[in-house]
Amino acid sequence: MAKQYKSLHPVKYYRDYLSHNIRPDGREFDEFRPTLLNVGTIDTADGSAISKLGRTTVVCGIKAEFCKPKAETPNKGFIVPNLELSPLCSPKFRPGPPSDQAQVLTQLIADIIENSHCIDLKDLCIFPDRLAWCLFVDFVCLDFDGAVVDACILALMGALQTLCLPSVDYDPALDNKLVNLEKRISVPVHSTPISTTFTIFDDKIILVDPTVDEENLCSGILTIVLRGDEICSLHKPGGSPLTDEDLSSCIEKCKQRATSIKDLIKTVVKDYNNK
Amino acid sequence: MANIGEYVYPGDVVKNVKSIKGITIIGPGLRQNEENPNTLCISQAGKLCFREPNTYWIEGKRHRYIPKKGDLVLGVVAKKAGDSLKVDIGSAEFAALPMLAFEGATKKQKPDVQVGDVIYARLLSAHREMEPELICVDSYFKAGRLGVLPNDGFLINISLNLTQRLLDIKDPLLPTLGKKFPYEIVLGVNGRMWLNAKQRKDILTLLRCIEAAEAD
Amino acid sequence: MESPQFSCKLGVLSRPDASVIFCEGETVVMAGIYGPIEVKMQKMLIDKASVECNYRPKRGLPGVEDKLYESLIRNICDTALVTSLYPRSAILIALQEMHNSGQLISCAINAACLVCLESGIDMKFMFGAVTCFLTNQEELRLMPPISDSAVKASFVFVLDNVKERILASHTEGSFSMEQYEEAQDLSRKQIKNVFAFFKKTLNSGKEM
Amino acid sequence: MSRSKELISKIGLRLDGRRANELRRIRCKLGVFTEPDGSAYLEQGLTKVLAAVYGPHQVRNRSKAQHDTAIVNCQFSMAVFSTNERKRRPRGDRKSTELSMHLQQALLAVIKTELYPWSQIDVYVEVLHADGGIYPACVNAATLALIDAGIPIKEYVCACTASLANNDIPMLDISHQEEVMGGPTLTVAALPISGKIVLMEMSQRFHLDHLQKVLEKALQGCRDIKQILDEAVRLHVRDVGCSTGWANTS
Amino acid sequence: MENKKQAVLSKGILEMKFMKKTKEKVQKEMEDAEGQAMYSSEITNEMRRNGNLVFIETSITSCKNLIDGRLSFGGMNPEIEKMMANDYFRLLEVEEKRKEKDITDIEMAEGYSSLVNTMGKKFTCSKDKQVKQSKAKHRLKKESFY
Amino acid sequence: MDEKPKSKQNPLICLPGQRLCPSDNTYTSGQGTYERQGYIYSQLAGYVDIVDKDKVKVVEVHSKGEQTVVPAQGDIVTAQVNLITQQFCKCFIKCVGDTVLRRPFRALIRKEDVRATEKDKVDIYKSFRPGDIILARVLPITEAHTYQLSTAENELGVVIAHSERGHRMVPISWTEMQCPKTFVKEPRKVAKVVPENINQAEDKEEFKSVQE
Amino acid sequence: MSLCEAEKTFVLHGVEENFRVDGREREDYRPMELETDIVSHAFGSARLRLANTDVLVAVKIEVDAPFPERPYEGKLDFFVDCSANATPDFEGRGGEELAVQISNALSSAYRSPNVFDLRKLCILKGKKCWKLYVDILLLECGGNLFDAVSLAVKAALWNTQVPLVKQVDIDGNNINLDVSDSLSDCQRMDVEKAPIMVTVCKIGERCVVDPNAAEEKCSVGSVVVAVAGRKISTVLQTGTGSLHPVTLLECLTLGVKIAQRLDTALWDTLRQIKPNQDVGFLK
Amino acid sequence: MPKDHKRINGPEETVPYNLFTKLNTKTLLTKFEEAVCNGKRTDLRVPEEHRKIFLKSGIVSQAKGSAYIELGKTKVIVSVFDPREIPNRTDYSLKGEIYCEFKFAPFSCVKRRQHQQDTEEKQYSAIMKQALESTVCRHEFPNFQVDIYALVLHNDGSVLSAAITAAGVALSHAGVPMYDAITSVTLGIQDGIRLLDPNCEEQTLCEIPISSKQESSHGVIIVSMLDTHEQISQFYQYGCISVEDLSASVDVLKQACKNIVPVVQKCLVKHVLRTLNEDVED
Repeated sequence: MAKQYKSLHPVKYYRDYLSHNIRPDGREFDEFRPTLLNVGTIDTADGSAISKLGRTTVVCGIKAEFCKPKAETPNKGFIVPNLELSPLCSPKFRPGPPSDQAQVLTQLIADIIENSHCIDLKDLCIFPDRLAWCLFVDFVCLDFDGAVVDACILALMGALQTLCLPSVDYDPALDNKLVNLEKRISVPVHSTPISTTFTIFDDKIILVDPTVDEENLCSGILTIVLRGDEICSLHKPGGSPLTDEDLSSCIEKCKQRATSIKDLIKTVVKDYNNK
Repeated sequence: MANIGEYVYPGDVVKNVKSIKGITIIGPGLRQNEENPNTLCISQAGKLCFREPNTYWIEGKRHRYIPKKGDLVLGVVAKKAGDSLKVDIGSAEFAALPMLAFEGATKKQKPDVQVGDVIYARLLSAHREMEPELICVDSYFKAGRLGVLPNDGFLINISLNLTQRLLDIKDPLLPTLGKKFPYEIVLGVNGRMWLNAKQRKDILTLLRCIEAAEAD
Repeated sequence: MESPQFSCKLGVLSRPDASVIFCEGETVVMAGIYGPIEVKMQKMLIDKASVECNYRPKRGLPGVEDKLYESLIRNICDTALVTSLYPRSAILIALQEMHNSGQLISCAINAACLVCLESGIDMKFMFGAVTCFLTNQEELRLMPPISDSAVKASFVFVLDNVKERILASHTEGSFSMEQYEEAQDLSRKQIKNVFAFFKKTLNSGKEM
Repeated sequence: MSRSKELISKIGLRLDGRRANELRRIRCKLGVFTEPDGSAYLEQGLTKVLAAVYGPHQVRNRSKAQHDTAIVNCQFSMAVFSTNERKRRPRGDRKSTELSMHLQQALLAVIKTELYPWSQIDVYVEVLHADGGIYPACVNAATLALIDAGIPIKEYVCACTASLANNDIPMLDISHQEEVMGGPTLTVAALPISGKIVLMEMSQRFHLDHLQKVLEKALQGCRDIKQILDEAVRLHVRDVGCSTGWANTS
Repeated sequence: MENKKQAVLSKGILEMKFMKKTKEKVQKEMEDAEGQAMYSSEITNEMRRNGNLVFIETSITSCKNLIDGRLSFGGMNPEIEKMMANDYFRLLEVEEKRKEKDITDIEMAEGYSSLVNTMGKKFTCSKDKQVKQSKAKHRLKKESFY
Repeated sequence: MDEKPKSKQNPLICLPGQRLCPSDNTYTSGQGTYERQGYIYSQLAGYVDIVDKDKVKVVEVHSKGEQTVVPAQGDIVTAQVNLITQQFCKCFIKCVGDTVLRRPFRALIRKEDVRATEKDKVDIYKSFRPGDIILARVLPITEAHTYQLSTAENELGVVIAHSERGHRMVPISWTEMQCPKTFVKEPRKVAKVVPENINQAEDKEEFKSVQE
Repeated sequence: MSLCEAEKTFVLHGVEENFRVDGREREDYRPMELETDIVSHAFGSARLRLANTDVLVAVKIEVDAPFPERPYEGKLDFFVDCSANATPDFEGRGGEELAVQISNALSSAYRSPNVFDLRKLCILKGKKCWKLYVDILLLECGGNLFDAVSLAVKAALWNTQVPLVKQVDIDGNNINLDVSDSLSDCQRMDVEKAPIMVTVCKIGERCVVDPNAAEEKCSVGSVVVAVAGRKISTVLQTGTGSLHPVTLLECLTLGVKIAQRLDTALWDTLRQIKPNQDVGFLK
Repeated sequence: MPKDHKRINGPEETVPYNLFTKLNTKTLLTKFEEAVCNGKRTDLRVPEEHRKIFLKSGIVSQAKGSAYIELGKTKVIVSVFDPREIPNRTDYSLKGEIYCEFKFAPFSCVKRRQHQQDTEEKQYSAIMKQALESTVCRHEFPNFQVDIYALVLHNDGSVLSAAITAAGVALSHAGVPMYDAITSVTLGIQDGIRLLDPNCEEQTLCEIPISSKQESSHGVIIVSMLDTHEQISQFYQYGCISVEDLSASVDVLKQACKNIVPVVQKCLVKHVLRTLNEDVED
């Protein structure tokens, strides 16, 4: 019966729960869902990770290819992130070109990667003006249940930490490249941005780490990305207005979150390397 | 906060609202304030106007017509759908005009209306929830001024503000022009004007004059 | 502190219900609005108007980045407009980038607000946007530095005219908490000028 | 312009040995297919075109249906191998959509659409080999197909190209070679009997004074083509006739 | 209150559309009765006395007392002019009274300053006519908005 | 296999294509099963349920979890109104019986099918408003796509409706509902029986208001 | 086209009694016409008409660079275009699904080097090769498309003349080919083993070949067998039905038998065919 | 490749690095011999042995039904959605339709995959549809379409079979009425050896003839079978195989398909029990 009520009057359904200071999935307002990270599962990719926030699941796979650097930046490589919200992960996506939502999120992720300088593009250059790496960072969402950006950034970090590129001998004279698959080197990761998403419900209640239902019903959404104690993105695309107090409290929450996530990544990566 | 006669902007609030036994009549550009139910929120930039005893509205620039019950509008028949006509009155969606809403119309003999005809009608209902509904008879089922306009007229769009000015009893323009040459004019509050005169030349002159009024 | 000059021209286009060219410093954006108009079946909402925004870059087809701006502006307008008055209809806002010298987003947002006001569609409040720049010398300013390389970070704040709360925020580059708050205060000062300008324009436009 | 001088040699012969006002060989056949309601095959020089007509039948998407006339739906399509350089796709590019529209305009002028309200007539043309004057070939083939389908038309609609050689001699029915050699090309679709012009299109520029004679030439071409088509139709009808035994062969 | 009048009107149309089916009427009334009984438990007393609205939205037409939009001059359409004549006849006094109160003339003078240039001389003479017009405004108002 | 009707405690689980029993004059194929060459097979992954219907045993298979159903003629469905015109009312079917659909189906109620009596007096606007939750019965499928529904029964019609201000209204009569806050009355085609899920909704509402 | 039940049963009985609607037996084909070299723009072409199924195939050749993973091989590309002339359903992109199905079938049938050797099309290892575009135009659909197309394709390839590369001169990274333009020294390709597809259609309990449109409607499913020489190069199932393994094998054996029969027939016609007969559609 | 305005595009031209590895001069023959040396394959399977299968249902919460399958390294995820109206369709169809979309994740293969569906993926989608159509009771949802999406996360051979088997599970997990349980197996033939459930390497090896002798068969066969009714719902083969070899392989495949069925059943039973317990709880 609750199911009917939910499908018929989702908003009321939620209000009823929230009025009891609890969320339908039994969480507190500022409680995060269980977070999982699993790295290096796909060996056709040069670096890969699967992250889970509750039921939200994102796979990040990095594939490196050779390319020629841009003339204006001869000593830089490329990072090409793309988020695929395939119809597989939620009934609200149709087959065909990426939905607007997919495009917006993709751009958001791209911005975060750029702003956080987690990868120095200079590290991707093999031979100035001739040869560089192009990292195709593809995110595939397997289960679309909210806070996808957070999941993506987490997966990205996992994938980058385990990213190994083969060593290349490049002969500029003959433009000959020789790849040595045995000898692989990892790419230095300069910072670990951690993203946290909030939703504003009925203009007042702030919920962290929203599920997809919460995202659909909310009156506003807010994504904060921290890098150490610096902010590298604070994205609030409209929605119900926020006071400064609320904002700073949100930032505080992320700070706490960031530390725990960092540990998670560390441990996971360590285990992987030991294997 | 916001005083009568001043220019006001969205977000401003009208305090100490006048009312008669708790009833206040509000026109476009005003909403009840959720936070304080006895005040009014301004939702449109313009001049705050008040008329005794209890009517408030905003005199602003509106560009698209929003159907309101009771308005007299000029429409063009867009298509026939069964026993009702779909009429374009310049609002978001077509208005429905039942075939039976004409003077003396019955199931047997329906009025002869063609797609493209110009119709002067009253908005019987304009609920948000559904398409607006028109009728071409008054409460005594007489057509009066309403109904299909003759084909030899001339229809143009003018700004909503101008129509309101011209429809003001105090406005001298139309009667003045009337002195000059005989003509018939139909003004819909939806920003449409239909003109007819003895000769084409007159029509054009009239148009010119009215455009002049539009300009200032 | 030096702040960008505003200027604008209303009613530049004939087709839309209202249109404006808005200049913020060197940055120029043209905006037009239609609405409420007939809505596509799949986009129809039963309790409110569906607000659509269509952002076009200076040249070429809109890319992924433009989509981000588009959704940003769309959301802002969606909150600001009283959409519940026009259910089952559409409000379409079209924006065209004319020239960008740093404050593109804020300029576009301001243009959107102005065009909404001009069209007479009911709004809950006015909104305005301000861009602040953080130079490599860690100094905050409202004018875009000459070269992009000189910018450490940039902030866009969108505030409403009632309580001056934060409607939207978009940042580039990375920065500290304090810097963010400073930028906020700065934009609070600046936003007054923005709204003042809006009011000026509307009055002058309303003289009959 | 200078290059277009060579279009006609001293002795007044064109590159393919035709005279200025000579059409390319036109060969055609009605009813080449069994599936469509009407079909025709037409060769104009090397240009080869197939046309098929379906209908009048129920309108496919109801919203398009007209209460007073039939809608005529045309699709122009080119086999990928029809040109010297292989085409990437047979249809959907700008040129073919344009040609589809022009074809529709030409046919709307002759088909008595008012006879079939709420219905639709499909005309599909497939270019098998393109050697200049594609559009005329399509129009002519379509006309035949319509006749084969027994759809009432006011009269034949024929199309032809004409050009201006050596800056003063108008010449008829331009081949691909002559097109690339330069010189303007005037495409005209006309109703030969009533002499009405349905569609006129011009590729390059020439002096206005020349227009009249070039146009006249093109119209002449249309009339000639009409003759040829007419013969083919009569022949076809007779064959069909004797097979069904109502026409006396003569 | 507008609702009620509105109801009457549409009812009117309905009446003329259809035959009454008394049998059905009776049946319906029965159902209504039982419906009432059934829900009576849920209906509190305060609900019974009908609540009243604070704000009534209306159109600009009634705010600004706009006149009907179909006018004819110089005998272009006699019927219309007849209507105009007897509609606007008894409006005079009202209009007079209003004149005392608000400062229409100045307003007008301002408002139409530019018009004055074009047809200013006619402005004065137009007034008396329009005074006549204003007469029967009220009656018109009564019936026009419901 | 044994064909004793299993109790809920240890139900007889079966899988698609599993042969359940021969179909003869004692056992016939029922819901969730199909018959082929004299045998009854299961269509679903679920549990077997054998019901006695006038001396024949009907073999049925029910799957407890997600069920894939499409509305069929005669079903009672819960739908949400989304568009009304003078002639008809369009809505989305949200539940069939008590299975909730993840993807709603489009449906339509014609003016004639709103009430059983005085059909021609019906005014859609006086019966439904966008957003209303209604109970309706599925009519025989005629058009290619949209289902046609009917509320021409006392038990069918509006069960949940909200006033302008968005408060949930209470039925006060057969044809009217009232907003508890603003006391505005609005006409509706009110359903007689209030299904239990609404009751639940009710008391939810109740303790909500207590909170406030 | 759609059939009513009565029609279906009629067809079914016909098949059962080995006396089909058009008088054929189960293993008979309908009359075919074949002509080659009818598209002058192409390097090779053929038109096949099987009853009222009409297929036009043209082969174009371009110089291209081989796939980096297959440096020694040329390229073979099948493109099917369903002309709207066949049926209005094909208008716009309507025919694409069918087209893709057919072209996929062809490419997997020609996939194995034992069937059609792409190495012969390589000009310069890893740098230059010939790319064959086999363009198939469906002008009319009277059933049994796969068979008709495969025959037409084989004929077209047989008819194709690959230009001769006189010499290849390389300087640095750019290579230019000297291709002789005289038709005399073009060489033909070896299509001895080019596969022929046979659609074995299961109607009722029996298998028939070359079903016409009506019969295709009646069958629950059919098996397309592509036979190259004595081997099977591709098998794929069409239609919605399922088959018992035994039936499948029956279909395969039947398919092979018929295919070999067809192949010989095809070769006979090809041998005695007169090139450049300019009849085309005027016949 | 044209610029995709709805995605972030990289530089115009990029080349996979593994084209520039030290090119190994091994002939296909030796490669193959390494792949199967004295009757054992690289992963120590005997030729006609299937890899271990991990199968789990209900992992995509947003989908009606879903399943995840692992064959060795091969990882495929399938989800199924509620019936919906068939887009742009006017006439009434008595039988429901099935829409299949098969997709490789960009990073799932050795060579990077493009985002748009390529011909291979289109073909696989078609085969999947073909395989599932005869097992779903389509008359139960006339005029509607059930969407099935398969995504390959990691391609190490036999992906299509994996996808089909998983789809079968996902369908019954979604409660879609089905005639029968469906399982699918891939088999590669090369040089008289039948490699059941080949991995990527083996599959590529089977595509090209390695021995000069013409009569030896080579190729790949993919078969999907309905268990109870012993029906082949889909059969696809390419390469060059003699009738005898083919018929022999069919028997092997038939058996292989049977062997998988228990795995599928176990997975489904688990699902049913789960739902029953939930039911008891509320």
